[in-house]
Amino acid sequence: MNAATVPLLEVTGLVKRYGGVVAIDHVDLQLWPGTITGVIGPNGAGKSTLIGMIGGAVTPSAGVIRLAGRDISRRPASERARAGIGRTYQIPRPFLDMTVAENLEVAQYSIAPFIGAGLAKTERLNLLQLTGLLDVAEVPARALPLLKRKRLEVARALALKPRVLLLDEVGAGLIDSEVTELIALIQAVADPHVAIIIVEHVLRVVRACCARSMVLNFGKKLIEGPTAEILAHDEVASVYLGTGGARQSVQAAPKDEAAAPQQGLNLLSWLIAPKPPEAASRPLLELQGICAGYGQARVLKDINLQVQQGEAIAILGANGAGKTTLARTITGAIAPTAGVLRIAGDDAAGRAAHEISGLGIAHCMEGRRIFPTLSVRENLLVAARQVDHATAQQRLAAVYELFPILAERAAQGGTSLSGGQQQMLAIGRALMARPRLVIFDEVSLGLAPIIMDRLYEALATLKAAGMTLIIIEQDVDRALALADRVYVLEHGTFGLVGDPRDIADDPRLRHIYIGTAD
Amino acid sequence: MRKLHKSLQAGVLVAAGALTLGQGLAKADEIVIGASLPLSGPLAGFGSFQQWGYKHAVEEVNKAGGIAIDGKKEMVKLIIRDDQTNPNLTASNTQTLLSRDHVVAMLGSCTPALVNAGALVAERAKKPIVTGCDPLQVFTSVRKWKYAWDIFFSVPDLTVAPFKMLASAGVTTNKKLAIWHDNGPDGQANGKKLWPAFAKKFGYAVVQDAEFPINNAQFTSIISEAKAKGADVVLVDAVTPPAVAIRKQMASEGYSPKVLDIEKGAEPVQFAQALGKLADGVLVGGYWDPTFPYPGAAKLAKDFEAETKLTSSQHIADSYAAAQVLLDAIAAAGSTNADKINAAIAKTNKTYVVGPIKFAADHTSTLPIVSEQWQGGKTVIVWPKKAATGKLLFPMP
Amino acid sequence: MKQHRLIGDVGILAGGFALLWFAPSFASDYALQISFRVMIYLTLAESWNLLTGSVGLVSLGTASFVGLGSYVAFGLANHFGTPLPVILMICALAGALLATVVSPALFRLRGVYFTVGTLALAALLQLLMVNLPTFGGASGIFLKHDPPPLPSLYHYALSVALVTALAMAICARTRISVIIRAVRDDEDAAAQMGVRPYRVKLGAFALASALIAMAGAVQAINLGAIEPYGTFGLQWTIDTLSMVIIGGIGWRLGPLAGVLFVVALGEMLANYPEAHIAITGVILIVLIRFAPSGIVGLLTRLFTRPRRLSSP
Amino acid sequence: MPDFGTVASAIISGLLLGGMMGLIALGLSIVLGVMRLVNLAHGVFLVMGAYAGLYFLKYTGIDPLLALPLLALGIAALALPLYRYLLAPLAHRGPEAQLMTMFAVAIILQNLFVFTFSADTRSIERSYATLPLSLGTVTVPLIYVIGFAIAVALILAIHGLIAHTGFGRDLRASAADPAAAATLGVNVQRVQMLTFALGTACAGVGGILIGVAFQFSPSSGGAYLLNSLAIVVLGGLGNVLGTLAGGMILGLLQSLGGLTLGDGYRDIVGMALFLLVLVFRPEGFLAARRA
Repeated sequence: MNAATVPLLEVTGLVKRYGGVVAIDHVDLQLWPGTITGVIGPNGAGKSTLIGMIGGAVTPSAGVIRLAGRDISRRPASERARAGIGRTYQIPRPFLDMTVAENLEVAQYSIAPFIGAGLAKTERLNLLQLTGLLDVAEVPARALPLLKRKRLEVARALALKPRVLLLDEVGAGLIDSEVTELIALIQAVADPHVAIIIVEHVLRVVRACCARSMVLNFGKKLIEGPTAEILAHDEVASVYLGTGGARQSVQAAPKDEAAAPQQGLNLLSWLIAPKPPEAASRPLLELQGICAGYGQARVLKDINLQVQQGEAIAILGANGAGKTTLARTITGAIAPTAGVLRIAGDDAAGRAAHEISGLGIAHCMEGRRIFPTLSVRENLLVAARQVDHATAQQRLAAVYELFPILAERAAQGGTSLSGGQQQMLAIGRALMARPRLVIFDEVSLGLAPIIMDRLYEALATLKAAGMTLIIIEQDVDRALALADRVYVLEHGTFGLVGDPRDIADDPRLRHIYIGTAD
Repeated sequence: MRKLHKSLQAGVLVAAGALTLGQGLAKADEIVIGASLPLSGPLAGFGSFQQWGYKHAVEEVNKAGGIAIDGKKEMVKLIIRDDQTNPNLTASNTQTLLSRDHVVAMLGSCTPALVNAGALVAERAKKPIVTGCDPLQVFTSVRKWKYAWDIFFSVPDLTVAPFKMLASAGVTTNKKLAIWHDNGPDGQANGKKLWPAFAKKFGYAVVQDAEFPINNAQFTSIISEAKAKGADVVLVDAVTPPAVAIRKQMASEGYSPKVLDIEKGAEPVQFAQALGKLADGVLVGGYWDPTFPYPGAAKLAKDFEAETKLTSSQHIADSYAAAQVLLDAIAAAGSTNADKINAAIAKTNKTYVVGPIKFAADHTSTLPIVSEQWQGGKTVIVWPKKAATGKLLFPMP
Repeated sequence: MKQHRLIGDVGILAGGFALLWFAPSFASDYALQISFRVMIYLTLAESWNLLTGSVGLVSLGTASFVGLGSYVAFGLANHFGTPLPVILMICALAGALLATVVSPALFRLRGVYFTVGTLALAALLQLLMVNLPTFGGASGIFLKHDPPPLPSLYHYALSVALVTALAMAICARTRISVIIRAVRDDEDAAAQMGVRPYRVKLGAFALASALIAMAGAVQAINLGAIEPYGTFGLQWTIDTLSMVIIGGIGWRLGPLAGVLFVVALGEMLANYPEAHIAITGVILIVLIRFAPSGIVGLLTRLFTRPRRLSSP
Repeated sequence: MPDFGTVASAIISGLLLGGMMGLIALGLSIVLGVMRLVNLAHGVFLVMGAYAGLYFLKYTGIDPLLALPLLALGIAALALPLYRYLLAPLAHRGPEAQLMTMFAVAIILQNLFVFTFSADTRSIERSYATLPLSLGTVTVPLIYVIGFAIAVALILAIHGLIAHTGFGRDLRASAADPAAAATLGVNVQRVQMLTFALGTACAGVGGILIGVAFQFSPSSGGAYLLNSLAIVVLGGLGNVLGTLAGGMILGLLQSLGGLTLGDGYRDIVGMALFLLVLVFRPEGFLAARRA
């Protein structure tokens, strides 16, 4: 096999389907030694799935992956690693109870069990030096902060002496100075014999490191070419900041919900809790100095938030900024480690999820979380708690009115629906509790624009009917169009708060998302 | 590293603590004998009777002032351990009794698997063990014993009893015989070899010979086959749980042979308690009954029933007798020396509650067999005629 | 660094072994018997700890391999008069072989299904042994010749325990340890590092099974008689896992502490047979709930100053 | 070659007995499905049910099959504190801690039974339990038919409960995604507790049926636990009617195995089948094809 004529890595017609959802749709890719290729695209575009399929963690539904001409599409991950494919995880997965050095040893000893201890140590020290981990070599990985964990991911992948290096979102969640360090690291590990793929949200990394890039959207390759050209492309910008159309509507159609009356939706009151008499005096939801996280990792720091009855709040932020953790803290899935959480004046910190649900907070979860063993109708009814049959039926009718397709599919299994229909079901399900406040977490993730339109129409209708909403979104434009107030999370704190029109024009927003400011 | 060091210390501490505990507790002027018995597990039913028999014999000796050792009277201490019907535990219990509690001799467990496991340990340690509850041919097949002694029935005696009983009762059957037996040692000996041989001799046709595992619970296939073949006589070798299952399932499958003899399993009173009326008419071979004309037989049963409020069983007798044989031998030896005791056991020649006991060269002493039948919740001896306490219920109700 | 630690471990083991080797010349029979039991249980517990604590495979199949070792040993001794050291080696091979044969089935099962699968394997083997007359059926088999005397048996048990301890030292002190821990911590991430999780799990399973089979063989020779209910009995499984959980699962000294504790407890409660098992059960429940890292974990926590965060 | 009557009787008995086994296995299945717990004490709960039936009959003189709902409630009530004080505190610790705890509960209870009731073999004595039901040459025990009818009625009732009630929805939601269910207001702990109680009640009722039809002792539970595991795997986890079918298939195969190889091979057939299913179709042969 001639190295000059055969690409180091060649991907042809790669497809991945999850049930009814197509995550990767006929993607082709060729990598040559010494190149660094960027793969960008919004959340849910299929980037991590692509990395997973190349690395061997995800089995392709169709298509071929060749490494130096050899078909590796069906080889297990361990064999691919041995053949020279190193990958990092988007969320670092170091072996937590091992030291940094031991983490590297895993890779070293698995590919070369009988390597001399001295040689291994020299190689290890070189890698640690290169990745800036020398000072923490004997520290357990559990004790590392995020940046160092990301560096460890890279170091571990390099310990395999890879020919192809897959870097999955190594920049996500890092602050600017850290991103600069990261860029330096990637440039340092670049090698004329190695092909690198960088999947990245932080476009600054891509701009600095990758000569060529491709854009994924809805699992399809949207465009491929020199990075500078691609990033200048209007279509790419719209893919990132939102889905077109809506952005104009922020300016063109200011906050005049009454102007868009929803005809025929007369059952909505069955889904929206009536205003309590003392509503004016107390905020519906109040967070003071909330901190939360998982184990040692502190994700949220000193969050303050007040939501009044009838408001629509948007919470924006890049990947890993803590948006979903915030939602999970409010709904009781995780307990805050500090701070005050009040729901309509009642202390709710540390209460169980089902109790918070009982207080009138509904959560339309990221990833939809439809119960596969329940029919569409049953999925909805689960959330109608402690009400008589007639009331439940009325609420069902109201949801069906909002999303008629759900009525048609009422008897089908919940996960047999398409992605968009599942999202409608998830929204409808959250409403079935007749909540006082609903948190919509990434409802537009990975959906086609037409479906997003439909979903946001529904949200607008709810808002018009007096529902209190918190919208967690990565699609900035749509969220801005709907919100009364916008909070932008950055590294677990609110970096930017204000009126949507101001935020929309604030260059810092674009910076947080695309990183054009540098 | 520091952590490891600390936990190493901890480990040593635990070890030291563990080993200082559990040291021998025997007082100097006691004669300690031991027994490992199935007090839990499938054979617990037997174990509880044996325990009573052993304890009763020791209590009687102690009440009478103990046994003279080198001219000085000493009390006897009996240490009983539970082997949970697990031969591994019988062996380790016996080891511990010998080495930790320094017992001078052992009394046996019940059924071949457990008795043999304990006897092998005692044999190796050169300490005498007297046991019942292990059919003699099985006992002798293990090895040539030097320190183990078995007082029980002879397998061929037990096996031939139902045939002799039927012949002497003069009842008529179609002479079709079904044999069901478990795959334990005595089950196989009875079911595979002896019963078919005796059947031939007594003119029966063996229409079925089925084997099942010791703890089997389902007998539907076996029963329906025997029923289809129309056997009038059913001979079974099984322990109590399957014996109960067999009787119950025979009834529920509508199979009622004229004669049903269940060796081993139908013998303890639990069999009749679990079955109620269904037990009536079931035959079983026995080697003891309170009506036997031996010294203390009636009293033994009365003592048991007065003390425990339970119906007596023949297992109180062989265990009681085994313990008496051992205690008499210790007294005869006048010593706690194992070899002296062993020599005294060999010289045993006396009539005990189970009849005359005198050991043959292969260390066995045979108990005579009778045929018993459950009638109204009690066993009645129906054969041989001279020992009979009732009339044979025929055909089985 | 690592090599030094391994050498240190081997040194301690060699010293301990040498010391214990001469125990028969000064220890009582009782002490020897208890030590024999400790050595057998230690082998079982160390093996189970390797499987469950280090590799994360929760097995309820200990009895399968105890039984296998017992039967293979008796077969060899009775039919071929094989000397005991050779028997032990063949038993180890047989254990590893059975593990290898059943692993394609068991490793397809994740989590609780693996656990249940091993339980079913033990039940199946016991039932087969009970029913197949070739292997003595329920009556079992007797050893034709008298087993060696206690001091000699003790030396065999000690040797098997030493082999086990050496194997554990190698698993814990060499580069193998990082591979094993990687598989336990995150199988998928380990695979991305080129580790073949299947092989690692199979290796651990085969090693543990080989050691258990050897222990089973020595125990069977000690008994002189085997039958399926005892040798393939669930009691082996219960004892082993209780010991490791009580001692501290995943800790290097956990098995030792657990074995000593349970054996000592057994000796103390020997005269209260009714309560013995129930008390073990209660101890298990309490430890699982309040001290999931067992005696060793508990003592370590007590002896090390709380919250003394020694910076690296 | 056995005659037609023998074969037919064996087949029908096997199916009927399998139905009863299905009820016992169902209890194990729902607990496994909702709590991810292989309840190793399931067999002991069965024995507990049998003793409950035995002593109920002894002290009240009322047939335990007539008082089945009452006894089932009583046994279920015993499960509540077990869940509350032993299992719930371990909920966040992964399945192993709960598995081991129930293992310990099993050995404690078994010991307790030996201590309280002795290790004797018992049977709940009922005259109808020993009556045959004959049709031509085919004979099956009447109690098999009664037990089968009760088991099937209960399985159908549980199917109805799970498929058509609010509690059933909560149960299925909690089994599929406990975190999502909690966020929607389902009290997952309560659902788990009630499921555990229901599972225990299934074992208990099964135990009463076993006690009447057969015999039991403190150590009888193990065999039923293993058979139930085989049925759960055969029928597919969380599939109520599949469990009934799995039970009947196992009963049939065991009966045929007993007929051709000897009764001793019944349980071997069960275990071998269990391992084979685990190997080739870990999700179960009758796994529901849910739309």
